[in-house]
Amino acid sequence: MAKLTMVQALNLALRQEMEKDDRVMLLGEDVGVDGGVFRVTDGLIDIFGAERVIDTPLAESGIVGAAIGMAVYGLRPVCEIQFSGFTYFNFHQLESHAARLRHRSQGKYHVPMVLRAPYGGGVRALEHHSESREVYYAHTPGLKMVIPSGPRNSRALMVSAIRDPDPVIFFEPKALYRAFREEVPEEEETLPLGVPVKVREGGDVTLVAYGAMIPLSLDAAEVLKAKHGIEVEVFDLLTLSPLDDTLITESVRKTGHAVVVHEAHRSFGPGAEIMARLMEEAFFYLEAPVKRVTGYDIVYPLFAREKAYMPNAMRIVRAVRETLAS
Amino acid sequence: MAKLTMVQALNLALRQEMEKDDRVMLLGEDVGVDGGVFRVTDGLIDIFGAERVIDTPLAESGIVGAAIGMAVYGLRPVCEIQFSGFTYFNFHQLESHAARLRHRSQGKYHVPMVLRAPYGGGVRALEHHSESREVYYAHTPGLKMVIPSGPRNSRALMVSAIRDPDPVIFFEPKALYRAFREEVPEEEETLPLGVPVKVREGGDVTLVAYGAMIPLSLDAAEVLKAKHGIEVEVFDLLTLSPLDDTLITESVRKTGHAVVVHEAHRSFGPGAEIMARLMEEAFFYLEAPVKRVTGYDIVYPLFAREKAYMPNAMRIVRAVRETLAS
Amino acid sequence: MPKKPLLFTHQLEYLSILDENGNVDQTLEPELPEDFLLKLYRYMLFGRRFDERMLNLQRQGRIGTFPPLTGQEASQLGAAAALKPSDWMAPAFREGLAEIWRGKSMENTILYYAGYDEGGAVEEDRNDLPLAIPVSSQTLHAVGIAMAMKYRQTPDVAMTFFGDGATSEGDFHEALNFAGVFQAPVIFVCQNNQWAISTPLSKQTRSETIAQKAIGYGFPGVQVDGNDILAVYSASAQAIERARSGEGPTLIECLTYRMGLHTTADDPTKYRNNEDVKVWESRDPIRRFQTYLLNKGVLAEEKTQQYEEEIKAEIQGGVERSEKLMNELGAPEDMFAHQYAELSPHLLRQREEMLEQWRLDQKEEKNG
Amino acid sequence: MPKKPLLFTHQLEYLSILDENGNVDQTLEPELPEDFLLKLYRYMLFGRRFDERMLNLQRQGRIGTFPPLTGQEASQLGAAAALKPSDWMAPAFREGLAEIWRGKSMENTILYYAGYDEGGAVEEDRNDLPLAIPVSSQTLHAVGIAMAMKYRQTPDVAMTFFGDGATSEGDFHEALNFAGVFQAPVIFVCQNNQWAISTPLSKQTRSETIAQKAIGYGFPGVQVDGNDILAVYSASAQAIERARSGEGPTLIECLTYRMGLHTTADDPTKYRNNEDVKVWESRDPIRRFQTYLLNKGVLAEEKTQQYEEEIKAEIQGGVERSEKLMNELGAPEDMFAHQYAELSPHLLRQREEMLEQWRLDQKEEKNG
Ligand SMILES: Cc1ncc(C[n+]2csc(CCOP(=O)(O)OP(=O)(O)O)c2C)c(N)n1
Ligand SMILES: Cc1ncc(C[n+]2csc(CCOP(=O)(O)OP(=O)(O)O)c2C)c(N)n1
Ligand SMILES: [Mg+2]
Ligand SMILES: [Mg+2]
Repeated sequence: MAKLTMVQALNLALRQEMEKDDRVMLLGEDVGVDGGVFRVTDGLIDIFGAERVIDTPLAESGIVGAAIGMAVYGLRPVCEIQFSGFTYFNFHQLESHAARLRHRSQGKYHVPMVLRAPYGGGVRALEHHSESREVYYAHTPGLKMVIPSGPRNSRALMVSAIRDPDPVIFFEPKALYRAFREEVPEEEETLPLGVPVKVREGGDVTLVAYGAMIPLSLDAAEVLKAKHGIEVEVFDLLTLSPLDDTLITESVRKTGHAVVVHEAHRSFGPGAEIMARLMEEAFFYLEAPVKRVTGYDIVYPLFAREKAYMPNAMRIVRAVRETLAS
Repeated sequence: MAKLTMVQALNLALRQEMEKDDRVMLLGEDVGVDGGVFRVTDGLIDIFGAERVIDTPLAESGIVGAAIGMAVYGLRPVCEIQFSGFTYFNFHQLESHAARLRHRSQGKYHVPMVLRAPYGGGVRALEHHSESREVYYAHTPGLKMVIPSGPRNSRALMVSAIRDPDPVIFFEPKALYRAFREEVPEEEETLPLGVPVKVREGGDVTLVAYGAMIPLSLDAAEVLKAKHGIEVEVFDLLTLSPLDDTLITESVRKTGHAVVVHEAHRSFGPGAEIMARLMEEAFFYLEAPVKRVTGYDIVYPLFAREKAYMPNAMRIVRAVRETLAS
Repeated sequence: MPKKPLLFTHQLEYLSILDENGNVDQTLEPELPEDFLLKLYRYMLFGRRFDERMLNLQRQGRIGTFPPLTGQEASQLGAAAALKPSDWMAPAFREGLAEIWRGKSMENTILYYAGYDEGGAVEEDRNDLPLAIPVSSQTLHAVGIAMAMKYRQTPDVAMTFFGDGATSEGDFHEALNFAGVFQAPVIFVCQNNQWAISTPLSKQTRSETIAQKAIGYGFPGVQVDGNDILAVYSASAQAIERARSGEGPTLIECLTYRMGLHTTADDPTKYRNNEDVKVWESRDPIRRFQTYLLNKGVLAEEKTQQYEEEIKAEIQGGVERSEKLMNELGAPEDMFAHQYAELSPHLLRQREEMLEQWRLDQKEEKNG
Repeated sequence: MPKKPLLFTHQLEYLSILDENGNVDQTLEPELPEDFLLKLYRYMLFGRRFDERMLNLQRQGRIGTFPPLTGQEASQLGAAAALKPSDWMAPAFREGLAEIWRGKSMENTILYYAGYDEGGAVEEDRNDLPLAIPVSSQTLHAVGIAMAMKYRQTPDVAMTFFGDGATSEGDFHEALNFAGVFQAPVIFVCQNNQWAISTPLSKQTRSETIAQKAIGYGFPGVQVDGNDILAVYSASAQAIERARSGEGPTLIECLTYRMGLHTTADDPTKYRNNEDVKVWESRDPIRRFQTYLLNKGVLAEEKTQQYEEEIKAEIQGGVERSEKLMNELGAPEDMFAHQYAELSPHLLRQREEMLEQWRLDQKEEKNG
C-alpha cells in the first residue's frame, strides 16, 4: 500500500475508474494539460487523451450543462468546478436539471454525474476561495452531497460517487489536500454513500463533524481525554445528503451530550439539521442542549483573519466541556 | 382605508416609494408594459415611464447584475425575478456581489436593492413554479430574507425593504397574492426587518411559521381551541434572515412546546434553524421535542399531487396535538 | 498594419422557398416523397387542432397552464422532421408538435399539463429530453449529448429548440460557445416568434438578426422563413448533414410568430395590437403548405376534410384515454418513485409519513 | 426573396499605431500633451516594477496569491487613462496598474493581497468597483452603472475590464446584450492575453477574434494591438466619446500577452512553451513606447533612470507603510464591521462570541 495525499488518492480513484469504465469522462477548466489547479487530475490526459479529459472554456454552467447531457446519453462525467465558490454560476443547472431529470422523465433518464469542487478555508486563499456552502446542495432534493475527510475515504467515496446512478456533489476539503498521507490500497475500495462512520469510540459526549473538521475533532478528542478524562465519540458524516442520523442518534442516546462542528456559517447551517434530528430522535436522552462550533454568519474574511473565523481544536474542547458542565 | 389584495398592496408600496424617491427603479422581465405576470407592477410604467420601469431582456443574471451596478451608483433598484425558481440563474450575482460589496469595499459601497420573486406552491402552477428555497438566501451572509404573509404586512415590509441600505430578497407567497383582502392604509406604514410578530396569543404551545403558512396556522389554532381547548401562540417570522429568535424563545419558555411550519423541504430547511435556536436558548424549558410540519425532501410534484405535498391546517393540528401528548 | 478592416469568412443567408401564397421557388424546392409531404401536412393540421383542443381543455379547467403553439407548426415540425429517430432532441416548452412527431403520446402531453408527473415520461424509443421550462437551459444539454455522440463516434446529431427570448440568457451563449469549440454535432433552432411573453424582439436584443449571433462562435448561422416548412426543412437537413459529417454546429433562426397567448395565463392585449397578428395570419404556415400541395397535386381537397375528421377522432380518443388514466393514477406515494435510484432510509420514512398524513387528511375531509 | 445574403452594417477594424520597434504611424498618432505621455510612461514603468516587487513579496511569504500583470501595461493603462475621474471602472483582477492610475493606493493593494479585508477599501474620490475575482461577473455591474448614468443624465461612462477567458461566461453575454438593448454608455475592454490559466484562446472560442462577438449585440467591436498604448488609448478615447454622446457601447479587444504566471500559484511550464513567450517579449509595450518617446524627443535617456530610482523609492515606501499598517490592524472584530449597515442582535452576539473565543485561543496558545 502506498502512502498518498488526498490529491493523489483522488487521482488514483479517477484513473482506476477511467481504466475500468470508458463511460467515465473528466471535464472542467484546466483539468487536462494543467492537471487541475490542485493537480487532482494530473497526468490523466496523457493516459486517456483529450477526448476523455476535456479542457473546457471558462463557463461553469456550460460545464455542468454539458455534463448533464453526457450523463443522460449514458456517459459518467466527472466535472471539476475550480472552486466551490464558483458553483453558483451553475446552480440553476444543478437545481433545475441534474437534480430533477430522473423525476421529470419518470425514470427514463438519470444523471450519473459527479461535480467535484475544492471547498473550505484555512489555506490562505484569495477571496471567494474559502467558502463552505454545502447546505445549498444538501437542501436540494435529487442531489447527493458528499465530503471526505482523508486520503483513504476520499478515494473510496469518489469511486462510489462515480458509480452512483444519481448526481453527486463532491466537495473536497482543500485544507486536507496535502495535509497528511494515508495508506491507500491499490485494490478497489468503496464506501457507501449516505452512511456516516464512527471514527472514535467514547461514552461521554458525541461529536459530529465532517471534512477538514475531522482532524480537528480528533485532536480535540485527544486533548479532552488527556487533560480532562472526557471520552468523546466522534462521527464523520461523509455524506450530508441523504443524511442518515441513525448511528448518531444512537450514540447521543448513550452519551446524552452532543457537539456539532462545521466551517459553514452557523445560521441555517448543517449543524441546525443535526440538532433538529437529535431533537426529533433523541430529545428525551439529551442532558444538555447540543452545541455548535461553526463559522460565523459573515462573509468569509480574507486570510489574515481566517484563524479567528475558523473552528479549531481549542474551540471544540471548550464547547464539549461547556456541554458537559451545563 | 382600502381593502386590498397582496398584489394591490405591493403595487401601492412600489408606487408610493417611487413617488417619494426618484432613486427607486423597477426592472425585470415583463414588469413594464405587461405590469408583471402577476400584475404587481401594473400601471407603474404609465406613471413613471420606461426609464424607471424597465422591461429587460430575458436574463436573470443580467437583471441582478445590472441592479447591483445601479445600486452601487446610488439608485434603489427593485428587481423582479419572474418566479423564485429562476433566481438560481442569478445566484452567483447575489452571493458574490450583492451580499459582499459592502464588506469588499469596506463600507464605501453598499447595495440597497430588493429582489422580488413570487415563491411557494398551492396554485396549480407549472413545473419550477412552486418551490420554497428561502434557505439558500437565509444561509447567505450579507443578504436579508423577507417573506410577508398578507396584504398589509407585505406593503409595510416592502417599503422597509426598499429603504433598507442592504440587499433584501423579498419572496412573495404567490398563493396569497389574491387569497384575501385587508385594509391597507393610504398613509405610509413600515415594519422593521428582522423582527417576528406574534399574531396570536396563547399559553399551551408555540407555533412558528411565515408566508402562506400563516393563514393555515391561524386556521389550525382556531380548530385547536374550538375542538381541543388548546391555546396556540402563533409567530409570523416575516424576516428569516437576520433571524431574531428572542420573542419565540420567550414564548417557548412559557409554553414548553413548539411546532414549526414551512413549505420548504424539511432537511436543512428553515425549521431546523428554529429548532437549533430553541435547543440553544430554551432547552431546559422544553417539555417535548419541537415538531416540524414541512414539505418533503423531494422535487415539488406537479400540481395534481401538490395537496399531498403541502402542509395544511389538518397536519398542523395533528402535530400540535402530538407534541402536547408526548 | 494600422487601421485595417478585419475580414470575415462568415456567410449569413436568408432562406425562403414557399411564399405566403404557396408559390414555390423551384430552384430551391427540396425533393421529398409524396407520402412524407402528406405526413408533414397532416401533422401540422394535427398540431393546430390539438392546440385548439388543449386551449379548450384549459378553459374548462381540465388541464392547467398551457403554452399554445399555433402559428409555429412549420418552424418546429420542419426542423424536427429532418431528424432520424436515433438523433436526439432537446426542446423548450413550445415544441409540443415536434415532440408528438418524435413519438410523444397525446396522453402524456395531456397528463403533464393536467399536473401529473407521469406525463413527463419519455416513451421507450424516443431520444428526447423532457420539455424544459427554465429558458435556454436545455441548449447546453443538447451540446453535452452531441459531445457524447462525438466521443462515441455515432453518426447521430442533437437538435435543440429555443425562443428569441432565450437568446438573451447566459446559457445560450455558453452552449453556442461550447458547440463551436468542440465542433459538436448539434443544431440550434431558434423559433423566433417575435415575442418573449410581453417583450418584443426589439427589446430583447439590438442584433438585427438572431442568425448573426453565430458569428461570435465561429460557425454558420442562417435565417429562414419559419412559416415555410420547406425552407425550415431544407435548412435543417443541411445543418444536420453538416453536423453528421463532422463539420460542427449550425444556428438556424426561424422567423415566425406566436399567434396566440404566451400561455393560458397570459393576456396579449396588454402588450400587442391585433394589427400585427393580422399581418401574420396572412402568412399562415399551414395554408400556404396546403396550397403548395394542392397545386402540386399531392393533396386532394377531399383528403383535407378526411384528415380533419380523423384528427378530430384521434384527439378525442387521446383526451378520453388520458382522463381515464388520471382517474386510475393519483396515489400520492408516486411522488417519491423517481427521486433517486434508491430511497434513503430517511426518505422511506418520509414516504410513510406522507401517506399516513394523506390518509388522515382524506378521512377528516370526508368526515367534514 | 429566397436564398439571399444578409447584409451587415457592422464594421470591424484592427488598430495599431506604434509598431514593435516603436515606429509610429503618423496618420493615426493621437495628439497628446507631453506631460501626459510622460505620465503614461512613468506609470507603465511603475506597473512593471511594482509587479516585480509583489512577486518578490509573495515568494518571501509576505503576501498571498497574486496575479502579475507584466506585459499588459499598455492594454490596461491605455484604456483607463482615457477615462475622466468621474467615470467609473469595473476591473477584473489583473488591472492593478489601472487601479493605481485611478487612485488606488499601493498600501491597499498590498494589504489586500496580504489577506487584510481593509485592502478592499476604495479611496474616497475613486469611482471604481473593487477588483472582481468571479470571472466576468463585474461586466454586468458596469452595465448597471452605465444605465444609472443614463437615467441620471450625467455625461459619464463606465468601463469594464475582463480577459479572453471571461468571454466564455454567460455574464459576458448578458452584459453585452443589456448594453446593446439599453444603449448604455459602457466600454468593454477585453485584455486578450491569449491564456485563461492553462487554456489557450483556441480552446476558449472558435471565433477568430473577440471583437467580432460584438456583432451579436448590434454595436461596434474593434481589435487593437494591446501592447501599443497609443492604439489602446485612441480606440478607448473614441469609444468613450461615442458612449458620452449617447451612441452606446463598444467592445475593444486588446491583443496582448500574459508574460508571467497566471497567479503565483501557477506553473506555466505545465502548459506553454517558452518560444511563444520569447516572441511576445519582442513586442514589449514599455520598450516600444520608450523608443517612441525617445525618438519624439519627449523623453531623455537620463529621465528614464531618474524614474526608475523614484519608483523604487516609492515602492519601498509603499511596502513599508503597508507592513506598518498590518501590524496596527488585525483585531478580528473588524470582520463584522461591514456586513450590514447595522448588525442584528444575533450578529452582535456572534461578534462577542468570536472575540471571546479568539482571546481564549490566544491565551491558550501562549500557555502552550
Ligand atoms: C430562466 C427563466 N426565466 C424566466 C422564465 C419565465 N418565462 C417562461 S417563457 C418566457 C418567455 C420565453 O420567450 P422565448 O424564449 O421567446 O420563447 P416563447 O415563449 O416565445 O416560445 C419567460 C420569461 C423561465 N421559464 N425561465
Ligand atoms: C467564475 C469563475 N470561474 C473560475 C475562476 C478561476 N479563475 C480565475 S482566473 C481564471 C482565468 C481567467 O482568464 P481570463 O479571463 O483570460 O483572464 P486572465 O487571467 O488571462 O487575466 C480562472 C479560470 C474564477 N475566478 N471565476
Ligand atoms: Mg419568443
Ligand atoms: Mg486571459
